[in-house]
Amino acid sequence: MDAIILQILNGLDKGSAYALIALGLTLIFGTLGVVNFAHGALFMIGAFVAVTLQRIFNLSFEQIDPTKKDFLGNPLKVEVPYVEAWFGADVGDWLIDWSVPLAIIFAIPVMLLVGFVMERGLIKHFYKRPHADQILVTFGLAIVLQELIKYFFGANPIQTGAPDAFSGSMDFGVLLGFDPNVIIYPYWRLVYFLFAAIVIGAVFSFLQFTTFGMVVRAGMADRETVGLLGINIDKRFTLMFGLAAAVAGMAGVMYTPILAPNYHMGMDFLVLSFVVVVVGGMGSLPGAVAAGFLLGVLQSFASMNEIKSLIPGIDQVIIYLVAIIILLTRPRGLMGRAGVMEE
Amino acid sequence: MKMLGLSQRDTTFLLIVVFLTLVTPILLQPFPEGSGMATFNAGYPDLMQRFAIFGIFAIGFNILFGLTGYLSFGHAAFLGVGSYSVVWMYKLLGYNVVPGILLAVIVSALFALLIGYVSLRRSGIYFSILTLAFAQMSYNLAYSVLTPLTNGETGLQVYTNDPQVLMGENSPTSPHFFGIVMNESAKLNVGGWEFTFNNGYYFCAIVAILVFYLSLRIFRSPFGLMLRAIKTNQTRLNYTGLNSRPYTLAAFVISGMYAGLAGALMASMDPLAGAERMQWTASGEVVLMTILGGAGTLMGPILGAGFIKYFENIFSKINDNMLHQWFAWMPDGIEDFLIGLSHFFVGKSWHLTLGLLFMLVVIFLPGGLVEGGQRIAKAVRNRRSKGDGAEAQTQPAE
Amino acid sequence: MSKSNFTRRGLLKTGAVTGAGLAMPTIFTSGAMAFTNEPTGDTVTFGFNVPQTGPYAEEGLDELRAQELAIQHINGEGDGGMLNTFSSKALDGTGILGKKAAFVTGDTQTKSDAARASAKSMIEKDGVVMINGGSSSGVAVAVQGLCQEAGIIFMAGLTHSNDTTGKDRKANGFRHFFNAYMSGAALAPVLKNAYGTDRRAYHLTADYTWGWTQQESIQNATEALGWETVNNVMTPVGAGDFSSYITPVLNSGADVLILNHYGGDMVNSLTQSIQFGLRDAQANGKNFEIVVPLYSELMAAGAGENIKGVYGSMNWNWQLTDAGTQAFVKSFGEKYGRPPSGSAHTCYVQTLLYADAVTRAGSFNPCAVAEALEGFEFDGMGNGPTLYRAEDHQCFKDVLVMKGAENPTTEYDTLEIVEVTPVDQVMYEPNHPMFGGDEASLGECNDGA
Amino acid sequence: MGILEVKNVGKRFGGLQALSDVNLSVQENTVHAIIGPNGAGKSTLLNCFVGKLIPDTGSVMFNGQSVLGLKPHQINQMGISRVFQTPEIFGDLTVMENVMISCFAKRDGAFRMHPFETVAHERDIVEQAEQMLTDVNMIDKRHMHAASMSRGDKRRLEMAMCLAQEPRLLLLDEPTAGMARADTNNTIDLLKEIKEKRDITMAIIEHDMHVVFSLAERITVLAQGTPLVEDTPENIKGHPKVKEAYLGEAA
Repeated sequence: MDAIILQILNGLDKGSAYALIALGLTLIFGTLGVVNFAHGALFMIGAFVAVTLQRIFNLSFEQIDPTKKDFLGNPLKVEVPYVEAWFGADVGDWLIDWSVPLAIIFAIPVMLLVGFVMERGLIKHFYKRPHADQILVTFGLAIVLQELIKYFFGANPIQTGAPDAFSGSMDFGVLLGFDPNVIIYPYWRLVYFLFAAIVIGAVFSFLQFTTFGMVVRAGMADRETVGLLGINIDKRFTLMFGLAAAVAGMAGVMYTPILAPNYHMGMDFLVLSFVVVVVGGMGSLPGAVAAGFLLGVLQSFASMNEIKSLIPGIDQVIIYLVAIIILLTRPRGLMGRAGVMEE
Repeated sequence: MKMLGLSQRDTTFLLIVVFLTLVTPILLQPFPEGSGMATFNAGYPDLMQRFAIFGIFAIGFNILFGLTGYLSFGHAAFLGVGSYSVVWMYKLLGYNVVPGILLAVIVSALFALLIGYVSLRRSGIYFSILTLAFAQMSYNLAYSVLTPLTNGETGLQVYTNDPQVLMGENSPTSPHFFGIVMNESAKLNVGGWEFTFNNGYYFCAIVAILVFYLSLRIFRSPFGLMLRAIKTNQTRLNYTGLNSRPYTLAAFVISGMYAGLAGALMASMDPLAGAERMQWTASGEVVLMTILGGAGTLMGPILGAGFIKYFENIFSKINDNMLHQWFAWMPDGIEDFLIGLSHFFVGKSWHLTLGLLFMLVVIFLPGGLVEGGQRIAKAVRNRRSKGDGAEAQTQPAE
Repeated sequence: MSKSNFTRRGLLKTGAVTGAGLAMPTIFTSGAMAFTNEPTGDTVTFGFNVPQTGPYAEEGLDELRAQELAIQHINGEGDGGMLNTFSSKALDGTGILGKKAAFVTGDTQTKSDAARASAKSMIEKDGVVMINGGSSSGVAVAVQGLCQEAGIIFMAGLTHSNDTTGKDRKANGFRHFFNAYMSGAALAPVLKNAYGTDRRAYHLTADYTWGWTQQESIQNATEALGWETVNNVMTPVGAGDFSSYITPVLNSGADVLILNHYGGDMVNSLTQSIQFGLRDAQANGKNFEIVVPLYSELMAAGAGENIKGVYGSMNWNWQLTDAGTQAFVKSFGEKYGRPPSGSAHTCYVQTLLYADAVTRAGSFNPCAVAEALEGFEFDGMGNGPTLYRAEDHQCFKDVLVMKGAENPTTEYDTLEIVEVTPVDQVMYEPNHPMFGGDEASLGECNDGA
Repeated sequence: MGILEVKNVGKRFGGLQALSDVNLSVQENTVHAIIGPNGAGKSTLLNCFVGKLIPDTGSVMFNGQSVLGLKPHQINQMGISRVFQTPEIFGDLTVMENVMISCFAKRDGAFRMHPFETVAHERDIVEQAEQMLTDVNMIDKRHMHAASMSRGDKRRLEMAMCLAQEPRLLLLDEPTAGMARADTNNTIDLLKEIKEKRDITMAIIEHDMHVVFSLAERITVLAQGTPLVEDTPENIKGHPKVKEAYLGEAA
């Protein structure tokens, strides 16, 4: 029982990441009709906003510590972060410690800007082009973005930890009435799940309860008609792209303590997020979210030893197997609409 | 002049392709040995073989994607299956490539029939994801669980204790075609230039010409017409009494066989089959090749394949030493600046150049590289016709 | 009839000179040379084939730095590095057999296909006499096979799988790096001292050949101590999130977690294990412990402070105090401003060893070079007395057991040396069952003629 | 016995009874129009003939054979061709190729693997297609890209494609919808011409009374998913029920 609860928690956590990426991808699919192969790169850029902020807080000047030696035997230069020198050691340490959550604040404007620039500068010109062209241009962009990140940050994973307050784990089982030390779960993963729930909720409320959201939803259903009503749908779509980028970016920021960011993490998530979106059904936001959580949980269950010993290798293929089964039994995925990207 | 059931235009076209293929070892070696530009020569056997092999892969992919519009994201699976078949034949029978190639084409056809039959129940992106899922499953299993069959990460290879029942005393110990050993070459030195004429390349090139001719025939056939009709309007096709499913399935199987053949040739040139040949990045690569060159055109996919392979193999090898040599004649400051700038584009950053070129091509040449060629040809023709005062009437394609 | 034939650039260059003079086309066919890529000009070209893109790119770049340094030292530039401490004095800093050493580089992308393509282009286009480097066992085995067919020498870079000099050993291939068996053998006594003989281990293993040989080796070594193996779970390569493999560990009755992962996988699995509270946990009345059999600087940097107190093994580390290490670290550090990594050391040493073997053999013929390397014993290259065993071309030397440092002062000393396990403890028979048994054979040396 | 016999057909979509108890008989060599106000179920009914929808109840017999459960291409091969409300043509192909596809479908059936023949060498198909294009006055446009033509030409091409199959029954779904008056008249003329030249049965779904009364020999009036009356145009014009249900509404 405890094993199953643990795997459900794991699955929800994995699912949160899948759902957040798929959500943004579906917004772009659904509203703009663009196959965005650069979406994984947006997730990756988000993660590197966190890395950058951490680096900025860690920007240091050198002090020579005569008591220690460096690897060549010279007196060691000790780095002192500017933030510590400016705000005192306490505040400085706090800033460095909390750089990941703080990065969210920076990620939103940065990602909106990245999204706007991408949409205005590039994607806009591809609305009427075949999907194949969209794939080629966004894939090219994804490569360029990740190579730039590699150029400046290197290829190694960069450890970007959660604040100390969240870096431990809590005894989740006790809350559910289990014995202590049976269900231990890291705080940050619980935070991530809550964060994902809040972001998903916010995006849905935004689309549900604002006029802007209403227009966008109408645009997703029938772009031409909305255009005929004299509503400037283009401007809204630009904003929509920015929003999708921001969601992907925030997902990336918050994921850094779980997965040390590296320059190719976007590509690693790309294929998976496409599978999630399509299993959810093209053009369906609830579908994308549901598919994200479903695949996350199923993947976690497939990783259980009991199941792996029955079917070796099932954890490696479960996502694809489920995708095939769902697409064959439900022609348009879980909640897809007819006629979206079916040609 | 008409030949082999082709129109005059197509005959000329085919003859040009044959000619270019045969003189590739000379064309790709434009710079003399030892000159600073020799790095950009591509006329060495391995790369030429790759041009031909990926050309075949892309030609086959184009039959499915270019004609029917069905975008498969799983064609690398057939490439891998083809390679594994050939290496298994080496292990069991011997180094003659023929049994392996035949088996590869048959096995990949069966595999394509299975995957195609299931995946073609859906269209559009749903089809793409189904093919992707099948290929990724194949890859993940080949990498881990199916290791007894595939030798996993290391790649399937021939060991000295393999049965190789058809190996005679004097049989060659590397892949050969009835005694013609693939990795043997003849060299020609003219002035400062050297040209390598490699058996393996010519084997691949002849196969490539054959399958190019086949694809030309398919393009011009009623079958090809139906496939193009599927791309433009499947509803109308169904209401015209034609069943699109067997047509798309046939196209899928044919292109799967092309991929299997390409995989077989890879293992024929180099007796090793690795699992990553089946990974989604490999499937994506052929998609990129086809779109980059110009989907639905005859030459496009081949150009696209050559373009990507050239960058992968030539640009990745440029290192600081070479940059220093090239820019050595410049003032120091400018030299350092240029070398620093080059770091973005060559050596470890060759991906960036490729990505940028993808974007530039698709932005400025919506029809791919073929469109670039057409534009140049048109510009030349216009200028000439202006000079002559003759009318430049474009003939519609037959 | 010759068996195989690759481009002979060296000859062609001379051919080009005469050809240019006479403007006469010359046709060469197979068998025109004594062996593959016989260098006939005034330079000899090495091929450095390392990952420059993909997850191991940083490791590859560090290998490149070291190789470039080695070339300089061979050609008599710089301070000579380990040439000053090397026990063989055949190299005198004037190149190799009177030729200047040059090199070309390529990108393996950590994919067998790409690595072979890159290696082939070096052999066919650039006329290299040896290929050196790499950062994965799959790639090493693939390129080793290619060099065997082509008739040149291959010196593997970072490859830790038993197979490279086990069932996939080749007459033309040599490995300076240690292997999974050695890691297990070296770690076992240290683990015994630190954690006792009554332990229950849970393995998470990367699901590919290296992972399997690593797991098998460490399981054998720990079971010999009396440890029990509770479970061995295969994890997909590049899984990213290992949570669903980690959560069952705590309640499995195990008190040690062994992570048979490398690179990014290890960074993530270790970090996540610690997030799940494994290091702070108690099991069977003991402190729960984590072991990482194979360490590298890449992983140490990626895992950050999570490696504190975690045991692992390494081939070489810059913190060693012998003269060879100090000379190399000085030379490398002054040129690049950072200490070299373990894989950089391997590639550096291999380049020198190859050059030395050529000089001692008096020929670039791969078979002569191989003969000079086989059974070669030397010292002064950082690992103490070292043997290149003739039977399997595996190098035998002391192995380092490392631990994540509690108080690192710089980003480079996050690992500290716990023990230098003497070579005798990590020795094994060439026909050891983990290394292909009696069936494994080097085959015949191939010089391509 | 008509060539198309519809008996007791009913179709429900969720809570909406789109068709109920439809009986209809189209006689060979007549032009039969089905008219009715918006939402009367005309298109639903037509979709039941061509395999796009399967009715919940009743039967649809074509030439004595049931078409229910068959795929569109199978029904087409039985001899029913369909013209769409907005012309469905192969936009990326040339006009000639469009018509040739119909000729191939007629000659070779629903599927034939012929990858190594050459379209240009199929003499009989080329001749048939050229003849057809001559008949509809489009021979001079045969190399044009179909997508680049005017809407009227597209409609004409679609008709040519259907006629090239020599169908026994031609279904027309509002063939003049959205057309200007001049185009509508052209279409009427085209249809009349076809009717005179060939022995062909046509069933037209139409909104435009002008079209219906210029062409039809029999008219069925559909309202709320069920036929009100079936008669000759003259009688329909004066029929009180029709006036009430449809024409009255329009007037």
